[in-house]
Amino acid sequence: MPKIDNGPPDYRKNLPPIVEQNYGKWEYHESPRPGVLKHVGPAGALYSVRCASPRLVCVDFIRDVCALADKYCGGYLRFTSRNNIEFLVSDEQNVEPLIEECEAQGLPVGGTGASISNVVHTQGWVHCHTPATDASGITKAVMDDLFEYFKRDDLPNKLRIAMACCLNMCGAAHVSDIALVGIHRTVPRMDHDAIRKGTEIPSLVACCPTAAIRPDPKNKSVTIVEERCMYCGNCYTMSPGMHIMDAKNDGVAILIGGKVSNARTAPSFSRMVIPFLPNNPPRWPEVTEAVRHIVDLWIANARRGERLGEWVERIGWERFFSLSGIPFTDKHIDDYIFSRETFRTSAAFKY
Amino acid sequence: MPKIDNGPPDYRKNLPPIVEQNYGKWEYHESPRPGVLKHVGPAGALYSVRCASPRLVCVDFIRDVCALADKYCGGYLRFTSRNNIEFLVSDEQNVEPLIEECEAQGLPVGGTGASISNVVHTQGWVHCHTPATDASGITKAVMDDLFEYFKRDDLPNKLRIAMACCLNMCGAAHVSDIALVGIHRTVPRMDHDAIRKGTEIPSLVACCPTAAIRPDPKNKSVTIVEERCMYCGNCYTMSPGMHIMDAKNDGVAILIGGKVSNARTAPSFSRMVIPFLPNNPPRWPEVTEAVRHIVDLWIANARRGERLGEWVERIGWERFFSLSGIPFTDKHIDDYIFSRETFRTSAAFKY
Amino acid sequence: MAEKRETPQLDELEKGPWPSFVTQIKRAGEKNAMADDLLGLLETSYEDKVGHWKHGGIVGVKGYGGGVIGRYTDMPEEFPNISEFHTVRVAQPSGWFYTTDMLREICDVWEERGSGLTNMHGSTGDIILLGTTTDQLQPIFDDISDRGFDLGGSGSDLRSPSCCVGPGRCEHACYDTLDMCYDLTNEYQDEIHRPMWPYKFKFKMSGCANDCVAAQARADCSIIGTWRDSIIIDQDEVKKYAADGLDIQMDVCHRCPSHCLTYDKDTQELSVNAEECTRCMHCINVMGKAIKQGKEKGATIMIGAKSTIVKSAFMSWVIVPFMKMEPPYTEFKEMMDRIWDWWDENGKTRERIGELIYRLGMGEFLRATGIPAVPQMVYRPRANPYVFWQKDEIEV
Amino acid sequence: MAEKRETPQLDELEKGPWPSFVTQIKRAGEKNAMADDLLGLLETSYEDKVGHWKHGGIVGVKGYGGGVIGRYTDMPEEFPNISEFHTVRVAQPSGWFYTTDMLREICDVWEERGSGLTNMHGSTGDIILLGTTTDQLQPIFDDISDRGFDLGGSGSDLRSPSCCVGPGRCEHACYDTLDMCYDLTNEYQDEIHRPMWPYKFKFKMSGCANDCVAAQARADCSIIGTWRDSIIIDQDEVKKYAADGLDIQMDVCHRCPSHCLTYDKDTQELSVNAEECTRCMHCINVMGKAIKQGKEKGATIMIGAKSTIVKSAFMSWVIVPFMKMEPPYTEFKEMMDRIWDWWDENGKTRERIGELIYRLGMGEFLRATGIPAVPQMVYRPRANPYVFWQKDEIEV
Ligand code: SRM
Ligand code: SRM
Ligand code: SRM
Ligand code: SRM
Ligand code: SF4
Ligand code: SF4
Ligand code: SF4
Ligand code: SF4
Ligand code: SF4
Ligand code: SF4
Ligand code: SF4
Ligand code: SF4
Repeated sequence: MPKIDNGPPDYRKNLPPIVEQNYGKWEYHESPRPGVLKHVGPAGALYSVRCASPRLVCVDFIRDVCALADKYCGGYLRFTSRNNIEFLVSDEQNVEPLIEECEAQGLPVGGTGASISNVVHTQGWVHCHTPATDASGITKAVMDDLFEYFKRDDLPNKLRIAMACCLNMCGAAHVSDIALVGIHRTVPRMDHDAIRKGTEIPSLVACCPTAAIRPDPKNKSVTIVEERCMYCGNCYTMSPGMHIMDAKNDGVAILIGGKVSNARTAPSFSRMVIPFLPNNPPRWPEVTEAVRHIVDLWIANARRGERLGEWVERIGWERFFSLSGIPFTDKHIDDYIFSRETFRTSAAFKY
Repeated sequence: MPKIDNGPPDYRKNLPPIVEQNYGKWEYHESPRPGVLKHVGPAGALYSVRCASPRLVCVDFIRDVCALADKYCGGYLRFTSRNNIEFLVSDEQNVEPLIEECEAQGLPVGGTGASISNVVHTQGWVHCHTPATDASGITKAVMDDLFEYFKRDDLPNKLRIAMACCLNMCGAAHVSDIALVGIHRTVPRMDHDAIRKGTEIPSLVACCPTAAIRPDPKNKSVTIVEERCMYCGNCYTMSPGMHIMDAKNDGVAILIGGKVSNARTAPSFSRMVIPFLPNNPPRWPEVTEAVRHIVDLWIANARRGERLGEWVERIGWERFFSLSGIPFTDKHIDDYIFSRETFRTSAAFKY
Repeated sequence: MAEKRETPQLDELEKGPWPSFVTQIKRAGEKNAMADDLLGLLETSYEDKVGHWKHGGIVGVKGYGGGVIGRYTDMPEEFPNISEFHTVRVAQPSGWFYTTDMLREICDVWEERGSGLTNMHGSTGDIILLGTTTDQLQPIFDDISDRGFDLGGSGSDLRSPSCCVGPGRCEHACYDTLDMCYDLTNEYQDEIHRPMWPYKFKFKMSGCANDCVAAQARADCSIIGTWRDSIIIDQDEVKKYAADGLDIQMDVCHRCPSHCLTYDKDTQELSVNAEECTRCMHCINVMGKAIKQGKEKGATIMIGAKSTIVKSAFMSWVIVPFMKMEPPYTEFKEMMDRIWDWWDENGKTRERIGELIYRLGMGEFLRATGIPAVPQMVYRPRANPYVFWQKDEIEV
Repeated sequence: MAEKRETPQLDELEKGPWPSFVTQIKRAGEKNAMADDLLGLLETSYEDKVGHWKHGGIVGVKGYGGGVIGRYTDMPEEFPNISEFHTVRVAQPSGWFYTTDMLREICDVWEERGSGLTNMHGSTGDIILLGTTTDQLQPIFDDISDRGFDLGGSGSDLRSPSCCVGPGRCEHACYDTLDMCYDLTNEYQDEIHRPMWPYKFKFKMSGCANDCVAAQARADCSIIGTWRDSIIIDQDEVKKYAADGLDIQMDVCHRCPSHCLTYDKDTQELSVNAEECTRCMHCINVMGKAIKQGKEKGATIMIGAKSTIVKSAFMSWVIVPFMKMEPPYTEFKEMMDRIWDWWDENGKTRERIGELIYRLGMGEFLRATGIPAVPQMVYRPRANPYVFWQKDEIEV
């Protein structure tokens, strides 16, 4: 009889012996090479070998990974918070052979330390109903291009890329060094029948961040004040009748400089630097190029230890725009609730 | 025949000869002593002797000042942007005798350089219809207490105090090192007759920052949702029927750390540290004591050149509260439009 | 699956060194018709640059109000095998630690009853089983339940809590993130499985201020490990770092946000003005063998993170600077109950806790939940004098 | 004025070293009944802790829509001489420079026709003639007009512009603040004297980033002197400062916000990375004999400052990073016309320009006024992707 409210599997049963023994008693770690972490505790060392994963994986892939873990890790492994695979190796001897086999199987080892790790991303055209772009595809294209930085760990600091296919931002891209965000750019096309059938009108009206939606009682539907709509798509989440996808005008915005950790500087939001790039599948060359440009600028100019946003904040955003050559437009200036705090209320600035 | 649209007097006719000659060509200045500035240009030096003024002055006071200016300055003088008097002395010989006469007449000389200058303040009970406290009285009491700092110019930096008797903040206290602000604390008492007579109801409803005012068409007046009112008094400005003054509960809030200049750090708003002190005329001892405490803490702890707010931002506001012993309460936390930016979205802080 | 599909667009995404999701779909598609249809649908999207999924519908399993995302394609004729293609969210074990046996169990169920495609893992942390038909949902649940798994959250409920690896593999963990995550997930089974709130609610636990699970960016309640006393410096180890060429002055002291570290180049001694340390983790990150956290450990509780929609993205902010964080986490749970009650009572539909606090004010939130106001909650106090005075503070 | 009033409360405020406003009122009160009644009314306020002025009424002089603040006491029986007690705002000369003759003219008029009490000056900058009766208003205007004075602003009009002392007595002035203030005041006589806007509008001019007239805090349009090229360093003077004991490294370089100054202790040379300088004025303030501003001078135009009511206090922000600022200020005036037109068309009653831009967005403001967007307008770009795309940017 299947149980209700089982809860998740007990993690304690999944810990390799070395982890059990060193549990809560780890003393320090070292980075023997990119992609490998050595954690040391009283009971000895654990070697974690980190491999990239496409995240969207088939069961046979998982089984292959399991086979590797059986062979080299006594059957233990974990995934990271950025969807990498970590093989948990107790026996140092196994590290090199494991790495070789991983690479041979197309599981690149890397992503530790001051590198570019896996992209946290979302569903896109693979499974969601509101995407402005695909997520897995851009991720693949961008990481192919940045591959060397997954393999190296001598960048100024970590660099975290996230990708969200619409403003719901399931990838929580809003606090990433580089955020790729799918954006719609046209007013929802209303299907009044669908609205009448499937929607609670007051909730639909209330859901619009800019109050662009007005009830239309005569029609038992709604109208949209077009100038007030900024295409967030929240109304589509509320109602199947508010079609927001637009093949011609959907695309990708790039925001940069976010950071979650509290190390040195406070966590900060990512900020828009490129308001729009077209959807150009299958490899989104405009996006990969823009990301590359920003990453290389950071590597060339940041100080040791500086995250992308820390670097930009030190030199100033106005300097970032002049250095990068990215054009600054009215679209870069916030006009939503907290805009005021972004206005430069100081006569001191650079050119 | 009196002319309409005369415009103000032509300032060029009011400049002393040394100013005319050095106009736009000043080279540098020195501070021979507190209260005296020596500005040097190609045509020679100008000595400005700065005296405190109570700002609210009678014509005979002005005439006395004019007499001094005639005697020592060839009939030229100016006022500063903080309402001090500046005697414009061309002849160095005249500086000392002028100072002596000023002091003898009760015109204290000081306020230059790293000192506490005059308080920018407002009307209060002297002339306004909406004050929560008096302005001239508090100013006098506070400056009596801080008098030594008007006379000295060896503080960490300038310290600017402003006083506004209600939230209209005519003293523009919101960007001062120390801001004293008269506050109301109770919901306006409505005089429905006066509202009906003198007020455009929709404007009255619209004026309330927190939408606490609702139209009451039956009564041709309005009602107030009491929990939503934060006693700003804006509705009284709109309507004589919204009585906001309350002898028992009006009083003074203290905000600190504002700064206008762009030197070093960006201009910044003053921030609330003491939400309420009672109106205790004639000398508001609670207010003078609180100001003194903050000023002395700053002098004892700030680095050379640090404005009050720069010091607090360096040590952190949480440290300011622990150092000062001023209790921190729910009232200190912003809950208006831009509150979010004040929330500590970081796990790094002091105790 | 008769003929091999033409997917010229997607084929391009099998090139290059980064592992390809297209290869994964193709591999699944070789034995699974759903996966193969997905490939075709995706190729179509790549051609016409729009998604081909209809607005989600409600599907589920017995006894649960969430855990499954309903999905239907708008091209059912062309791709009949994915006319229904629902996602099942399976709660992950704390820290995503697995035995290979467990993983194979999931694979077996999913090979049998679904598309054979998964996300390891979803952004919230769940195991995502990507695509199955309505009639398979209950059997899938029954099967995974038998194997010791359970559904995760979806809808207006508590989402599957997640945590950093913590004490399992990290010297910086200030409390047992893995245990707390497991404990809360079990404690709140009802809240996870039966949506009853204004909107979703997320917990994430990070063992220290590095926040390796990005809690502060995306968890309505972020629990960040910290300590209350001074960092501990081992001077011998300091000397070793110096000998190894670390520029302690520049890379450690200069970057310390509160400038509370002093390095004496001559004696090679490092000292700290402990009071001023904000426990940001920077110095420990750079020279972890020489600098350790204090001994009085616990966590900072923060509230409010969420992404952009509706009122802007929020990051979590401090509501309790320091709380001991030990099982059974009673103090924490009691506080959460008060917070949820208040949210439940005051929140509008689809209003996250952070947005509600923003709308009604921290003052009201604190008074209602009995959490004491402390300066650590804010970067700086209010700039306006718009204080809501309470009845008992006023003379009548 | 028969008997000396008892004013025990106010008498307390004649004690102490700071000059006393009470002494002033008493002195005026000796020959003026209004001033004496004011003393009595004020003593009453000091006793009952509330103001005794009624909600203002509308009074004025011929041809003007502003410049006078109507005021009536709520205790006319007790203080009949101030039952009407209106304030007259007189526009000050640029920089508050006076000859004693001019001042005496004002004193004479005011002694004859008003309370004899003034504010030198009001917060906006006007000469404030404090308290007179309705029937004296026109004669007062006539008298001051004859003597070369004029009214300042009040109501929903342009308020009297004001400026720092600038080139009149300061080596830092980057443009002629006194002239510009005088020029604008004359140019906009109609806007000052005949309210016709949604709300008040204030200009303030400071000759450099020290902003000695606090423009950025309180002027809807703040004009802040600056330069476009590099600061100029005189190395001989640097050495003198060093010899005089200035800690150049600590007090100058270390405090430079962009860390663009380098001081070589050995050679006592100071150098600047000119590109990175933000022209904050700090180094010039500390060692003005050694460091001078560049030669290409002008001003930064900023918009939006105002105090707390309604949407919070705003500080001015940059809309034009650099503009040459020379008579007749044509470029500036043309821009102001466009700004005012837009405000006039879109502003709600009592909505300041800053609040309007906040409500409708900088994008809309810039597009309507033709001011080009530049990164100097913001500290940082938007954190949300809520962009209003324009018709011509979209494919149809
Ligand atoms: C494995 C993982 C935790 C987990 O439970 O899965 C992890 C593990 C470690 N993190 Fe992390 N972090 C992990 C995600 C994160 C995240 C979250 C994220 O990226 O979404 C962050 C916040 C990122 C941000 O700020 O935007 C994060 C910010 C850090 C930092 C702070 C970096 C900084 O300077 O800002 C450190 C300290 C450091 O690197 O010196 C750190 C340090 C570490 C250490 C060195 C801790 C330790 O002593 O074991 C671990 C090895 C890191 C490495 O990659 O070299 N970890 N770390 C996550 C690996 C993700 C991946 O596959 O790449
Ligand atoms: C006379 C006056 C201008 C006027 O047109 O009336 C003036 C004159 C000078 N100011 Fe100022 N400032 C005057 C109001 C201001 C204001 C406005 C205010 O206080 O409302 C400010 C902005 C204050 C703020 O930031 O909150 C102001 C911020 C400065 C600064 C920047 C200080 C800082 O470090 O933040 C300097 C530079 C300095 O002091 O080194 C400065 C420097 C100067 C210099 C040294 C400029 C010069 O080379 O001549 C002048 C003598 C200052 C002194 O008192 O020692 N002045 N100065 C004002 C005198 C007011 C008074 O009676 O006290
Ligand atoms: C599957 C997943 C993305 C992924 O590929 O990993 C996902 C997918 C969806 N999210 Fe999400 N969200 C997922 C993690 C997130 C996260 C990240 C996180 O939890 O750390 C966020 C940002 C953090 C936050 O909670 O704000 C996120 C913010 C949203 C939002 C915006 C919520 C807001 O308050 O702003 C929505 C819209 C909504 O709830 O109506 C949303 C809605 C959705 C829906 C249900 C679409 C919808 O409009 O109803 C998506 C279903 C896609 C599908 O068909 O498969 N999803 N969503 C993630 C859940 C997997 C898991 O359980 O592990
Ligand atoms: C006289 C003066 C105060 C003083 O003692 O110096 C003053 C006095 C009044 N101000 Fe003011 N304001 C005065 C400078 C200011 C300033 C400072 C400045 O101009 O630099 C401010 C803050 C800056 C700003 O403009 O925001 C200021 C912000 C206000 C406000 C709030 C405006 C806002 O948008 O927030 C009001 C309310 C209103 O306009 O309805 C106001 C309204 C008033 C009224 C007319 C009262 C009312 O509600 O109608 C006051 C008349 C007092 C009286 O009976 O004498 N006064 N007022 C100042 C004008 C003297 C002059 O012309 O030189
Ligand atoms: S970001 Fe938007 S489109 Fe992408 S998975 Fe989330 S809800 Fe769907
Ligand atoms: S897309 Fe967003 S802004 Fe536009 S109508 Fe829908 S909810 Fe409103
Ligand atoms: S601050 Fe308020 S009470 Fe004081 S003068 Fe201005 S409007 Fe009147
Ligand atoms: S005092 Fe302010 S908040 Fe209260 S009702 Fe009046 S306008 Fe609204
Ligand atoms: S958050 Fe801290 S405790 Fe957790 S894995 Fe990262 S560094 Fe370790
Ligand atoms: S933890 Fe951070 S604040 Fe504390 S000493 Fe280390 S670097 Fe400085
Ligand atoms: S603002 Fe600049 S130019 Fe004007 S007085 Fe102050 S220091 Fe001199
Ligand atoms: S003006 Fe300011 S930014 Fe420029 S060099 Fe001097 S101190 Fe630095």
